[in-house]
Amino acid sequence: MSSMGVAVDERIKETSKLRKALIRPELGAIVGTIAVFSFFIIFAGDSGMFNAQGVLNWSTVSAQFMIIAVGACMLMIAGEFDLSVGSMIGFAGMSIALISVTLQWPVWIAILLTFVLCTAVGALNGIIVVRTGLPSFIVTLAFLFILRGFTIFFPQLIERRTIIGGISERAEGDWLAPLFGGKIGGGFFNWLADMELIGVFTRGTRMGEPIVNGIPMLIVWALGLMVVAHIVLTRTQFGNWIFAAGGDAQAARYVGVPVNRVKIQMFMFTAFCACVFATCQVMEFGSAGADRGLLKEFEAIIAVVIGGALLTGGYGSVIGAALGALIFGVVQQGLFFAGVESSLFRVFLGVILLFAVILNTYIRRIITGER
Amino acid sequence: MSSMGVAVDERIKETSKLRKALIRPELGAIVGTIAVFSFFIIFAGDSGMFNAQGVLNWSTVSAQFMIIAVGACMLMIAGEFDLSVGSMIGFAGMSIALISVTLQWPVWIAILLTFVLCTAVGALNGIIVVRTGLPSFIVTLAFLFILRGFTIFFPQLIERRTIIGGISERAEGDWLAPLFGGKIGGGFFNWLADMELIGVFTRGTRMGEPIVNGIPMLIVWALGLMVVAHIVLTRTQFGNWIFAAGGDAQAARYVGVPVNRVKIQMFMFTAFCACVFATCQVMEFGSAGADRGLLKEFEAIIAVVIGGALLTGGYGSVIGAALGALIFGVVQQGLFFAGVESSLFRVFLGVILLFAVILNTYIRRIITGER
Amino acid sequence: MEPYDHNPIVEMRDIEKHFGPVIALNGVSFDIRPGECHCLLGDNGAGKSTFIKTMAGVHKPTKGAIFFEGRQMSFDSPRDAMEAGIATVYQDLAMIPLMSVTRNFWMGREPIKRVGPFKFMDFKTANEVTMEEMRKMGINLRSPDQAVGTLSGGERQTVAIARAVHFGAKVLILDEPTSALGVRQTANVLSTIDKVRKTGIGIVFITHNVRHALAVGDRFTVLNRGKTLGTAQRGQITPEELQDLMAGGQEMVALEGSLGGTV
Amino acid sequence: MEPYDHNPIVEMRDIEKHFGPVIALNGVSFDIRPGECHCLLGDNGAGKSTFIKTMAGVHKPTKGAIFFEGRQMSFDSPRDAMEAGIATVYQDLAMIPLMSVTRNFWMGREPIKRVGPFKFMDFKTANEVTMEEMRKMGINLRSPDQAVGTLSGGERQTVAIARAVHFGAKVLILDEPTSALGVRQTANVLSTIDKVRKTGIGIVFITHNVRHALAVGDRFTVLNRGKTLGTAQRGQITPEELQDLMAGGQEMVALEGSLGGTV
Amino acid sequence: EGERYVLVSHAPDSDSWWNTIKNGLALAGEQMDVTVEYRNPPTGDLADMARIIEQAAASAPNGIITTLADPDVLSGPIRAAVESGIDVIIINSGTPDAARELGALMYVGQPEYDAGFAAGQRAAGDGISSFLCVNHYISSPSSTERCQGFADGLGVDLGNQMIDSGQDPSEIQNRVTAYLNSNPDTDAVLTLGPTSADPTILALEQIGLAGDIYFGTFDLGGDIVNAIRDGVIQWGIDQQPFLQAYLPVIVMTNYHRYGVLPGNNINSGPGFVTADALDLVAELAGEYR
Ligand SMILES: Nc1ncnc2c1ncn2[C@@H]1O[C@H](COP(=O)(O)OP(=O)(O)OP(=O)(O)O)[C@@H](O)[C@H]1O
Ligand SMILES: Nc1ncnc2c1ncn2[C@@H]1O[C@H](COP(=O)(O)OP(=O)(O)OP(=O)(O)O)[C@@H](O)[C@H]1O
Ligand SMILES: [Mg+2]
Ligand SMILES: [Mg+2]
Repeated sequence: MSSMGVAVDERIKETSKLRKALIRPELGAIVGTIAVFSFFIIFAGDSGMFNAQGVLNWSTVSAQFMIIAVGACMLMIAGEFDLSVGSMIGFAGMSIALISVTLQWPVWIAILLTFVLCTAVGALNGIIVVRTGLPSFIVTLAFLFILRGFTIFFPQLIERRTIIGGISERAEGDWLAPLFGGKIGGGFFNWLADMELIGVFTRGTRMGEPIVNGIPMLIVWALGLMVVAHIVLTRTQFGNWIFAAGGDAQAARYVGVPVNRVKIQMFMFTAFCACVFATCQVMEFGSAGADRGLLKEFEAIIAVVIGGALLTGGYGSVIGAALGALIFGVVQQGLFFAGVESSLFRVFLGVILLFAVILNTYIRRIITGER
Repeated sequence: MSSMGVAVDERIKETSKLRKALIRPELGAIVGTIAVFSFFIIFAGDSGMFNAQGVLNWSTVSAQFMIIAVGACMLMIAGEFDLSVGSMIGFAGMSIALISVTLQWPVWIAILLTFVLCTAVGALNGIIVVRTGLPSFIVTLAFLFILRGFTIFFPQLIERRTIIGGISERAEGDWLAPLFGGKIGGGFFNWLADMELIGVFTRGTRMGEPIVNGIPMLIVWALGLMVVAHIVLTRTQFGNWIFAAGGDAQAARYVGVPVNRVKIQMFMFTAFCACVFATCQVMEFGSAGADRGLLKEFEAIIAVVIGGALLTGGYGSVIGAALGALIFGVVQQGLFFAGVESSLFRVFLGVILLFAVILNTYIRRIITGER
Repeated sequence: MEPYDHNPIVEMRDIEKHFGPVIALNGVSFDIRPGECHCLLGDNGAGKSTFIKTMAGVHKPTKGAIFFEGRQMSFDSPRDAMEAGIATVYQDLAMIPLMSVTRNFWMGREPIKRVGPFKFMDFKTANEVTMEEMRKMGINLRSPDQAVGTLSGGERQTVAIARAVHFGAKVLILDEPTSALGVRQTANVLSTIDKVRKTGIGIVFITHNVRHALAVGDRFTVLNRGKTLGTAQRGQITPEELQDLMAGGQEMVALEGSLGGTV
Repeated sequence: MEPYDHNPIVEMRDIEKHFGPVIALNGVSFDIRPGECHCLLGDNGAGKSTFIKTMAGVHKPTKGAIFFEGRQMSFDSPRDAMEAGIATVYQDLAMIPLMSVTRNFWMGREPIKRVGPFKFMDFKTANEVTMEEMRKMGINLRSPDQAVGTLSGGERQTVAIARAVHFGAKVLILDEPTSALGVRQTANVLSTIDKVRKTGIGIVFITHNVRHALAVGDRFTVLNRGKTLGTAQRGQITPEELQDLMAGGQEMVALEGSLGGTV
Repeated sequence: EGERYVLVSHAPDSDSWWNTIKNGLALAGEQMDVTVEYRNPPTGDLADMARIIEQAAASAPNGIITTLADPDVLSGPIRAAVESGIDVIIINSGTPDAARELGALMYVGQPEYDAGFAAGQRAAGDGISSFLCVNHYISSPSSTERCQGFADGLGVDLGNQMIDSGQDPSEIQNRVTAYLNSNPDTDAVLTLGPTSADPTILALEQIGLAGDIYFGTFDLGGDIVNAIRDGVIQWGIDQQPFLQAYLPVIVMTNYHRYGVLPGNNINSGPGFVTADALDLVAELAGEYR
């Protein structure tokens, strides 16, 4: 083989090192995060948004978005998306409630059964998509309706109501429930309060206790899922397959990537994330309602897209999606702290989404040399 | 040029003439329509579903779907779709209400201004999509939120409520309003009533008048839009451009099709259809509410997809979309006539959608020789 | 009557084209006269496609001038160029698989029939012409409604060429029409080029294959890294020289030796 | 040592493949021995790609048997075939533009590093090997993280070949690797084939170009409309005979005459 | 025997509160031995609801029970139903006057604005001068009327005191927290139903204001009842939806069978539920209460 001494192409102008280092899928989300925080520090800095309680407040909301965004992100990178996430959340919550309250089975069985059920529905979504070759938009739209229909129909048929409460009582003493509904780090916050680093209640029933008494498991789950998904995606063989499945399924198949399996597994993972979301919510609030999770599928997709992923698959970052969720959560809560008319929230959301994707597209073109 | 005498390829088995004649994009929808009608004639034949009043009822609902489905179909064939249709409906209605009731301008000015405003927003959607190359899913999702936000915000700011009535009074004597809110064919129905072919009111101020006293303009609009769109799509140069823009924008550009203009015009047409829908609704009911049109974008897309169009563009039929809307309307109202538990409606909808697309995919593969 | 006796139909002077940091064309001059086949050769990425896209109105040149029949022109869109008489068959085919052969054939230039104030597309004429033109090229379509997606690669290529020829172009640009074709189809395309040329149309023929170029070319321009290496007339250059020019000379000698001179 | 002295690595007997109403292959037999380059020629739609996809485990044959090193095999997926030692560079490239060169290079066969119970992808090794292999093929990457979408067509082709070679295939299938390439890149690919063959790997080389085939081929099989027209040894057949075989003979004579025998 | 009545509501499928209505309807149907059907627009779109009323009229039932969520939209179809000989009773939203004007037999329910106004007056009596209205379905007009009525009853301007909370419990919880943190001098919280009340209870517990801040709510539910018992919620406005579905069926059946009809409208609410006498309410909350 003649080494033809391919020199640097004189027809390409040089691009700087710094610029190269900065150019990553999540750059847009990083810039956005900084911008959003700067904005609120200036305009809502003294509204309590950045004291311990305020931070917990928007962290919790962001963590919620993050849990479903991580699932949606992995799935989107694998080239599909799932509009049934929101309905799945309602469905999973209702399933836990019906099994534990109506059937009076132990809560841990209810949770495990629900996880099995939901991932099975996720797998079904996936199987239909890969078998028929239909766009996932349509297939999961069908499941959006089907799951929501069942979520309303069953409790009404069985319990004659559509909000089922009483799960908190059933969950007491259960070994699995605290993994979703509990808090950790209570001691640490007590210590912080003793050191007067965080505030204590000055009135009401809990006077003297620290305002923040622990980190909800919701946040732990969000961070955990994010870290695991990020490592799987960027550091493992399976991660490479996810990118490949979304980038060009046919090409990936040709070199031996089990594309169908990967896609189905990603649908299952998305369902799993929706189920984690639902379980945390049910365990925290002690009730399941037929209207839970409405429009969550869009919120997940928005967070992922703000985070720099490509709607058509094969490109994106879990960190980006997580930052997208953070932006989403901070903006949503921040507008309340800043006292903005709340019906304008949707307008802000739309505008931010638009700006984020335009920025991301620009960044992606630079990375991939796309035209 | 040597005529090389290309013979019939011996490697292709023959397919029958009949089969070829049947294979059209709207075949699935035709089969579906027949199936749906047969079903309801059997199971709800004596429930009043097929008397004059019943027919008018599901026709009106189907006509509503049809108006937005025609717009969505043209846009989808041009390769894009619009998630902001539902919000646009709410927005347009509110705009008419605010201009005519709050500003006290004549109703015809309100209607015309609203059409201008909405098609401008449609054009904006389109311009953003073609300029940035972003997927229309994202861009129109942003407008879904932005338009809905404004629809809630403005009336609340100005009128301190989210529902604005009193348009009927303002519309009396207006020359343009009856084009949207009126009815035609009254004489014919009077005659039918005289012949005792349809029922009459038995009490009240309208005693003796026929219960069905005309065909709402809504239905006229639906049929008119369908016919015009169908002719434009299948019989004109512009129609060919629409197919080309959705089939392969780059290829179309190369041979001189003004793809960007076509796409923007289709976004405007979709907005126009949404506006027709909203105006008919406002003129019929006399009020505008901030919650009008919720989820209508999905219903439009579902009707179009049931009608055999391809989500990715370049393939579909207006007749198919109209039949999809008919199926949708008949099923929705028919389930009520048949007395089915209403929460199961969504389950049915999801299942029908799934079956319809699988059938359509099969048909399309045969037509296009796709693999 | 030799083609270079005429005035050029299209003349491109010192064309430059930059895409962001990429300089795709760096001063290329080129002309095409009636009845000649002017071959454009060059390595991958030399800028051939970019160059003819500039000629066809797809790209606007960053610098340089285009003269059409002596007058300076600037095409705003492929449509403008087509209307002036420059037809192009693109490397990436420009066919839409889901659409019928007729619709593809006429795309962008649909025949119009007036009914009162309305303009409709005249499908009857369109279908007849399509079938006829395809038959002339040696392809019997099952029906003009057949989707292009059901045709083979060679058949699609033929549709594209038939379309360009039919629209009575003054200049016909073919971007690597033979690269994906078999021997028989290639021969067919080459003989089509020969025939079209004889009707007085100027042809720009892009190829990697020196032999295909020599089979039909009157003049040969070689591009290299966005620049012309010069234009030669038929007879003034041997196949070996052309080969060397395209590949940059020396390295080829070594390779050819080891492979028996058959590349 | 002539290649046909060995036992074949892969032998395909009477392969048929139907796609619904289309009969793409209608009984094709073929074998490939170590160290030989077996060229598969034929017109568009003759079934070449379909045939090698059957060999590579993408399609299952409708009828017929595949023997790998003497034992009858049936590959369920491209992965099975790859693991047995059949590497393929597809006509449609099988590269994913949005992914980095390294990720593409290793796709489906990622190197694994164990950390405790966990298995990670070993990026350090992967990057080094990729850079090294690309350098061997004469391409200096800016960085292994570069997206494949930023490479030129020739460079992408090279990545695909380098990948196949690297994974130590026993049989390397190349589906029209040269059709989109310029002279220089073509020479490069042909000399790569020559070099790989000498290491004892059997190569299946698909092309439309008789000259490219003759430059490196040891045996030549011509497909026509899903059937073999026979297999010839190097030296037993002249370029003209091969040309005729591919195009179906007579018609070519007429064309060649009118174009000066240069096709 | 075997009369058929159709109840048409304006609530989306997912709205839990209407469940009580469904149950009341079913019970009345069983007791009176008549066929009852419940229908609603799946997304809560009132224009769709108008079609459903038309549909119900076309199926020729003996009577229609419906809400009057927006008189402009619904009066046409309702009047047409009345005039084609079908008896109509208006429930839930609307006013007695509007019902009479449409030719309906009667009105059973609780006018939203008035209920809000009464609640506002009660709160004013308890010394409240500022409040937070947690609106979880802001796009529906009756929700705004409740908040507006409350503000007017208090004699203050509504202004920014109403927030669009969305329907997700965590978001509601955190938005309430955020609002109360940045507006610490808020005297009272008003929620519009279980969807917003349940997370608000948690929010108040979280920030230690449970039992400390004045808290009233519309519409009962399981958690609300418990909170009333625990003293976190001062009062719940019970419009007794059960009666809104149950009574019309009874009234109409008797009217159709025996021609008897009560001479007046029935106000099913507002009834203020406080910590006294909660046990039965607690047991049946969400089902019949
Ligand atoms: N739109 C674009 N943006 C950026 N770079 C481009 C664009 N179009 C072409 N290029 C670059 O310009 C150079 C010339 O490309 P071009 O397609 O004209 O080559 P070519 O001679 O046609 O090659 P081939 O023989 O492979 O078709 C290449 O380096 C290519 O990557
Ligand atoms: N999946 C499929 N479904 C239906 N027909 C197919 C399929 N794949 C290939 N064919 C048909 O089989 C025949 C052989 O195709 P194939 O791609 O193998 O030809 P080829 O020899 O590789 O041609 P080329 O030289 O153009 O690449 C063609 O008629 C093609 O249309
Ligand atoms: Mg090119
Ligand atoms: Mg092939």
